[in-house]
Amino acid sequence: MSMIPDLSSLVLAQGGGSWITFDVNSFLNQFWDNTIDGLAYGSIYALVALGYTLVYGVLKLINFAHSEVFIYGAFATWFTFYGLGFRPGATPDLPIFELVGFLLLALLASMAVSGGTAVVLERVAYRPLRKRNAPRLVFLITAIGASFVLQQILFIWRGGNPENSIRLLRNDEVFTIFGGSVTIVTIITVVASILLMVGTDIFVNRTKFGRGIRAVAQDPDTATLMGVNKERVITLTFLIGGLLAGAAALFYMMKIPQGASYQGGFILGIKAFTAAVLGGIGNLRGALLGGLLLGVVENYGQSLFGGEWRDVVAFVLLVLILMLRPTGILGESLGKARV
Amino acid sequence: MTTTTTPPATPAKERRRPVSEWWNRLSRVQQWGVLVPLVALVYLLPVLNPPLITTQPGYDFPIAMFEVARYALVAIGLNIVVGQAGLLDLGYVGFFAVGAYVMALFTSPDSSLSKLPFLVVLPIAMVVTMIFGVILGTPTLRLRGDYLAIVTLGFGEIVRLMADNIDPLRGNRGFQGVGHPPGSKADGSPLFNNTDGIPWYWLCVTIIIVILFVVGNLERSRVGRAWVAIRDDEDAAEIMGVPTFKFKIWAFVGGAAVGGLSGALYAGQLGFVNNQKFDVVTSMLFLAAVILGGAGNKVGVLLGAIVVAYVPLRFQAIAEYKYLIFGLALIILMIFRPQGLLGARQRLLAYGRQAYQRLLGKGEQVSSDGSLATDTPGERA
Amino acid sequence: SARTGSGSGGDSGAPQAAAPSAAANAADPAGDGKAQCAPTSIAYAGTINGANAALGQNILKGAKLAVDQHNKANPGCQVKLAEFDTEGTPDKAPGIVTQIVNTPGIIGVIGLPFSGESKAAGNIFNSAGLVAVTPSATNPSLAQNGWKTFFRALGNDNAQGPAAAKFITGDLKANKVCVIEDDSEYGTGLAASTIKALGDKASCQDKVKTKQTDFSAVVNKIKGEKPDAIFYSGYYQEAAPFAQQLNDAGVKAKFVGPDGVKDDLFVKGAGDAAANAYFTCPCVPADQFTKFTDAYKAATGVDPGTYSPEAYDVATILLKGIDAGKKDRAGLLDWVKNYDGQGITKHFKWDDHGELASTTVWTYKVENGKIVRNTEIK
Amino acid sequence: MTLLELSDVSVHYGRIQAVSGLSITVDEGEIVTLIGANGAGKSTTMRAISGIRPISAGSIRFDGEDISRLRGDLRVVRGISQAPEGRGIFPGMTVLENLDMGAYARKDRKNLKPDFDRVFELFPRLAERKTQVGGTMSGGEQQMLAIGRALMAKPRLLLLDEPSMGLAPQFIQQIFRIISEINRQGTTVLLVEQNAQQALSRAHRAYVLETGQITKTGTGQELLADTSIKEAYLGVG
Amino acid sequence: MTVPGNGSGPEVPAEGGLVAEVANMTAEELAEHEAEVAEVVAPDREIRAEYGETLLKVDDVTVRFGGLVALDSVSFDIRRGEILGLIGPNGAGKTTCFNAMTGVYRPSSGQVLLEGKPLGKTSRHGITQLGIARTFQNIRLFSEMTALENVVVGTDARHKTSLLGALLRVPRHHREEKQAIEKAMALLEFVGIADRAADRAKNLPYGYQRRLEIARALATEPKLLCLDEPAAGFNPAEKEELMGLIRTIRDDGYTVLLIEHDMKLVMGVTDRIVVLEFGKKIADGLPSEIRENPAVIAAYLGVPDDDAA
Ligand SMILES: Nc1ncnc2c1ncn2[C@@H]1O[C@H](COP(=O)(O)OP(=O)(O)OP(=O)(O)O)[C@@H](O)[C@H]1O
Ligand SMILES: Nc1ncnc2c1ncn2[C@@H]1O[C@H](COP(=O)(O)OP(=O)(O)OP(=O)(O)O)[C@@H](O)[C@H]1O
Ligand SMILES: [Mg+2]
Ligand SMILES: [Mg+2]
Repeated sequence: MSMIPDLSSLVLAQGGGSWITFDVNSFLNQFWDNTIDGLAYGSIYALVALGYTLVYGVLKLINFAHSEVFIYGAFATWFTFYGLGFRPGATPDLPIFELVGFLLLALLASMAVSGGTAVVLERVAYRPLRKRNAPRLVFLITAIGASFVLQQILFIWRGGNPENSIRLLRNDEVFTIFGGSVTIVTIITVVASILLMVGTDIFVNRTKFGRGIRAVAQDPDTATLMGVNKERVITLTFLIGGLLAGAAALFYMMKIPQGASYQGGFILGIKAFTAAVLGGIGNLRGALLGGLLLGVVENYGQSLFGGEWRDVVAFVLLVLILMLRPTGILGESLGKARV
Repeated sequence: MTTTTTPPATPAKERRRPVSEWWNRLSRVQQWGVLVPLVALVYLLPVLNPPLITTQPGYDFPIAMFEVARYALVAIGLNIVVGQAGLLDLGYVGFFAVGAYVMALFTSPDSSLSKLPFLVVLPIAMVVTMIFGVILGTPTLRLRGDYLAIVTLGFGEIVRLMADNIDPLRGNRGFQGVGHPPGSKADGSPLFNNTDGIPWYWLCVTIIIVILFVVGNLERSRVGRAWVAIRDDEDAAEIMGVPTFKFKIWAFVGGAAVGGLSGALYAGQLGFVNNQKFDVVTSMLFLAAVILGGAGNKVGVLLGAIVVAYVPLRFQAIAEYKYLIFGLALIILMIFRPQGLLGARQRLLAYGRQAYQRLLGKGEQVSSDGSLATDTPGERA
Repeated sequence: SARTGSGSGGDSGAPQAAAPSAAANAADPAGDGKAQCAPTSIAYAGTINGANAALGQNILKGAKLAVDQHNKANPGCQVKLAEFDTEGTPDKAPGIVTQIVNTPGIIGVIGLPFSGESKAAGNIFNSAGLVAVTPSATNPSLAQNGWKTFFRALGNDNAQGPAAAKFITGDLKANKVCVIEDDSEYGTGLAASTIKALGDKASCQDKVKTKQTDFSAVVNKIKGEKPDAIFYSGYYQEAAPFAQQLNDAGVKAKFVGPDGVKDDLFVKGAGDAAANAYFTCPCVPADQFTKFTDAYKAATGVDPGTYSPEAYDVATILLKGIDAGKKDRAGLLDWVKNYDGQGITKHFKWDDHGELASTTVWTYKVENGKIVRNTEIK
Repeated sequence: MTLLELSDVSVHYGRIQAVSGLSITVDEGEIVTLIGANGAGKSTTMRAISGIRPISAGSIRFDGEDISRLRGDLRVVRGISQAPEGRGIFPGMTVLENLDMGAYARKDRKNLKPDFDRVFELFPRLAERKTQVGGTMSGGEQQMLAIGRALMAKPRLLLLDEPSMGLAPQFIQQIFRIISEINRQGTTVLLVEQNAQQALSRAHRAYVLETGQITKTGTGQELLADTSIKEAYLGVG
Repeated sequence: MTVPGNGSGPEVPAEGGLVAEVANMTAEELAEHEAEVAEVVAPDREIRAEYGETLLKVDDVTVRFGGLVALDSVSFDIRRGEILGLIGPNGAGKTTCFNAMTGVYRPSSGQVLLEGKPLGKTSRHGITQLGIARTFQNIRLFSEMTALENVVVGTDARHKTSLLGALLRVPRHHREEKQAIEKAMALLEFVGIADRAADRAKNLPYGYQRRLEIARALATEPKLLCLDEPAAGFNPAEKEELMGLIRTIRDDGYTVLLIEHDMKLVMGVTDRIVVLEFGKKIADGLPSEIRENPAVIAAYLGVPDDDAA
């Protein structure tokens, strides 16, 4: 399609010049490493993206404060480790039994904190607006305000430095696929994420509650007429999004133990949101697909063009896909709106 | 069977807008009578440096006022896109950046391009940004709603990342010595410099007034009505004969031009441009100004811009807490004024006042604001 | 050399070699305790709650420590440290700096920390004749603007790059070096000079972003390149996870970072990977000024961070000027211009451009979770 | 016995008062019709009963219980179901899913098959289009779906806001037959209709609503015979 | 009617304005006023087809949605000056036919010709400018605009002022604005909702919204006006009024295509009727013929119910 005369493609067209160089060799050499790593990171994107997608599905709200919901989970993980007596520095050698127990504990804490944050956010910031029938964009601004507040609370409390790395588990290679190394954290992340996502998918698509979500999303008033408790559906939606973000936060902290920083959720949040849109916002499976795709393509882009182009690749991918599929990969088609 | 009069269950809140009603009742002449002294006061503000309002001792007041005015200008531009045409643009800062870079490239000694005077570059910056508006708009305006939002966000980021990565744009090193308008003080030093906010403020306020007139003219014309129609129901607008794509592009391009203009002013006042401050957060703050003031209401967005730009500067002296205060302010203001500081209401007819007067014996709109009592009867499939 | 007694630092390869005796006679903000002055202000201008707020806090706390020590010791001369938050961005700086120069009581400034904001606002200090000593901005071109008020309390990027290259190829005997830079002005400038000095031994390059946390693609690339050493040109915030991820991926190359990385937070953040790390820094080893470190920790509860000692030194120089009777901007500017004395981090004497007359680059490594002195690069 | 009772109910939209001091009762087992011109406040009344529009004065009692402040969804659980004006189809759900939503609040969700079958029998078109997405159906098809969905709730009180709107003539007759039929089976019906002729002839009692107030009430037959009603609403003046 | 604020007539009209004045007019004044209104409403424009000639031709049009054939080789003509009824059971394809005519859907095969020229790929707004206007079965007004503004958007379809003209306030802009408002006011009076001209569309009652849709469509000065169930939600008395209105519209020189399920209205107002069933045309003729057509009775009209008088 020649419909993409955007800035990036112009520049890419000059590829080989001094601004940008292609490193095909490194791309091919590290293809499998990048793919596997991309999948791990993509799973984290996907879990966070689910929170965006769920809330968007119900309220048509881009919940910009979701990145903070996520980072609160990361802090919860860190504090759990800290509370268990671990300190920054070298990784301890734990018996497997203890290790699993501690990680599960951290998972619980992280999910609880993120879920709680999401619900409080909904109660304090969004519900009053709904009561007053505020226009949709107003929620967006409140979300931005809430994002500031949540960040600043962390900043004032913990300062600007990220919390120092504490980790319980070395990220060792377990086996290789086509020469790409698969590490223990990658395995845990991908497997657990997929389980969580399948669970969420079943919950939302197969249960009565899930139908409630869809009904509120499509027509809140009529949903009430069907006996759906709108407020509870909305609260639950935020809760689920928060829980998933909390789980994502633990995996993230296992991968990047320095991740607990007051602004640390921001970029990841933007990426996860991008992933949600890529897949078709409001669509759960789309979020999964979008997250994985973004994680992998970013890595490819970086090894092909160099690190500075990583984010450009992510956004160009987004633009390209939306040009071809205006409602994302799995998004519903626009033609459905009847005249 | 007992029938007690229960107190009203969640009473529909009475919403009065005494100020706007009072304003609407005034005749044009009376309105001018209020406006002129008000505008004079606005011009004098940085000179008066009123206590309480002043941002000192944290921040130089005239420069703060210029920043506020610059935000106001941006908000007016973005309001065309978001408030009037209803196109959610989260990457508006991209246009702002383009304006700033064009100014830097043509005036800074750090750039290898030939140098031009500030006043020549100003329109060039606008035109280049408009071209960017077309480039962005043509492929993306097919997208609806929030898909457009995220693509614009992506574009804004791409513009910023280009500034990072493309060597001639000098990334973080930036461009020093960006040009400024001509004129010099008694001692021969330039009138427009980066320590004196007053001339810049006056320049910016003047531009704002001109743009307000221009936008007002558009609003009360076929163009403004087309924008609002597109915002309300794009399909219906198209079928009622509105060339929606064309008007959407116009909105984009118009918004872009104003964004570029403010970017160029920004570059001129700072005298320095690098890749910072063109990020998503800045875009969000621009948007916050528009929504906070009342999307679609051009006076409202001025107020919104004042809040967004001014609050952090006002609390500059308590640096640790200013963004917390700012965030809380956003949330609280939105909860108390969900329709924006001034509600969204445009006048879309050039002779609307007379028409309603003649038809109904009262000027303009009579029904209460719908945003608090929405129950749209006609459903949309 | 103008430097007092620092010469015969460490024998290369002999860690913890004889300490340079320099810091022993470093200037002390407390002075003799007899200073008399009218109430005077100096200012910190830089990020407090904005981009890289942590770095700003490091500087602010270092400066505050000096001022507090001074005021406590000198009841007859109370100096106020005014704080101004530029948020580290060029757009806020001119408004702030204008405010500072318009505040009559302020006669000297510690700042601005970043090169971008310095470029945007340096001329304002200059036209007001207000001395501004930056504890951290290392972009070489800052000194080339003809500003009479600009001083830099550390070497610029051009000094450290070649030294780092020398260390990597010499002491570490690396033949293949990957240079990874972040997108900060500091990172890109330093990387450029390092790569130039490394010549064809710089066999691979890549870039990362500030605040990036996932480095898998770079790590994979480096894994493929199999370098002997990696030079990371940036700050510890990204360096720590980067080093850790490299280590996890089994990359055993030496990890070398500049002063922006040389921070206890890096050691803590990088975990297991820290053991493999080296640093270069145009700064005197911290074991020279344990007194400062202890005082800092006592006052703030945390260890000093990057640039805290520099800020302490800068504040000390300004305070000494005030103690010496300088009570206006012209006087203090003159004082700094002609200053010649030892600080805890280095010897301070500036040339006409505001650059240090000479800088020595030291190397450091990690031992038992602590950064310790390694060698002086000659 | 009285099933539904509105006393002195007022409803506002912002500053506009759409319903003022309205009092109506519906007895168990009745069909009650509400007629009135455009904008009289009929739909507003229906919304108030279902709780999607708060009332600003007065009270609503259902089955002896004051439900004025009860959440809308709980009113459904109590047994009030509505096919709203404008149909309120969930546009992204299929016909089956839409119908299933109708039974959302039912306790006996285990066995819905007979109810589905009944709806499909009433509206064969829906049976043909089980998997068509609601938003793409024609106006009349959507209306059938909305009525079918309300029936799925098996309510005690069924509120129908202009059920005949957009339906072809043969279906209009059928709809009214269905209304009588389910009423005979024990469902109380409150009906808003523009097709006053049909509605009045089927209703036990009726109210006439003008600018938010009741101006007339009587049995269906009485009102059918009333000349002023004939003139204003039956178009035979 | 006078141009608003243009001197003639009281500068500040009495409380209640024109609407109140009209309410107080004598029969004679009223007739005169109505004539004035009708004058403004009736557009003066070139139509190539003569009265009684084919204005629009639906030629073998098929529309498919996936496997569903919503319109199956349908052909019929609309002649200038007539009111053509389009009826059929629910889901027969009537609205789809409108959509195919106004460019919302492209026919899978076949074509629609206006004044002999195929519409082909003409854009939707282009089709409106060529002279087909419509209302929507599911009301689609510009909800945040006032009623008056909604109608003015309709008139804009005939306006030439563009961005620059509006920016510089060129004389044409002034002229068009004045004419547009005058026309819109007249149209609101014409359809009988002038008393709520200043209300936001979304706050109007259903019936008013339907009339506003008609006014907005008329404002585009169509050659062919397509009404999709305009009487839905009207009571019989109001339907009667609407019938009068549709006739007046026709008498003002418009051609009307009408979808409606109310047989009394359809039989009372149309000149000719086309019947669809399952996407196919099953009959085409005068109302009296259609009423007796057994196929139509079977498919659509049904046998009158006994207990409904
Ligand atoms: N969302 C709303 N906002 C403001 N006013 C409204 C709203 N909905 C209805 N109204 C007003 O309330 C009054 C009653 O409206 P309602 O819809 O109840 O009338 P109705 O009797 O159902 O009319 P119709 O026969 O046209 O459906 C009308 O004057 C209408 O303008
Ligand atoms: N976008 C679409 N996708 C799938 N099916 C569609 C779509 N649009 C219409 N249909 C189907 O095509 C058929 C014709 O629909 P249409 O809306 O034209 O009917 P209609 O004659 O207007 O009926 P009504 O009188 O009920 O309004 C219907 O069965 C409808 O379900
Ligand atoms: Mg109604
Ligand atoms: Mg239809």
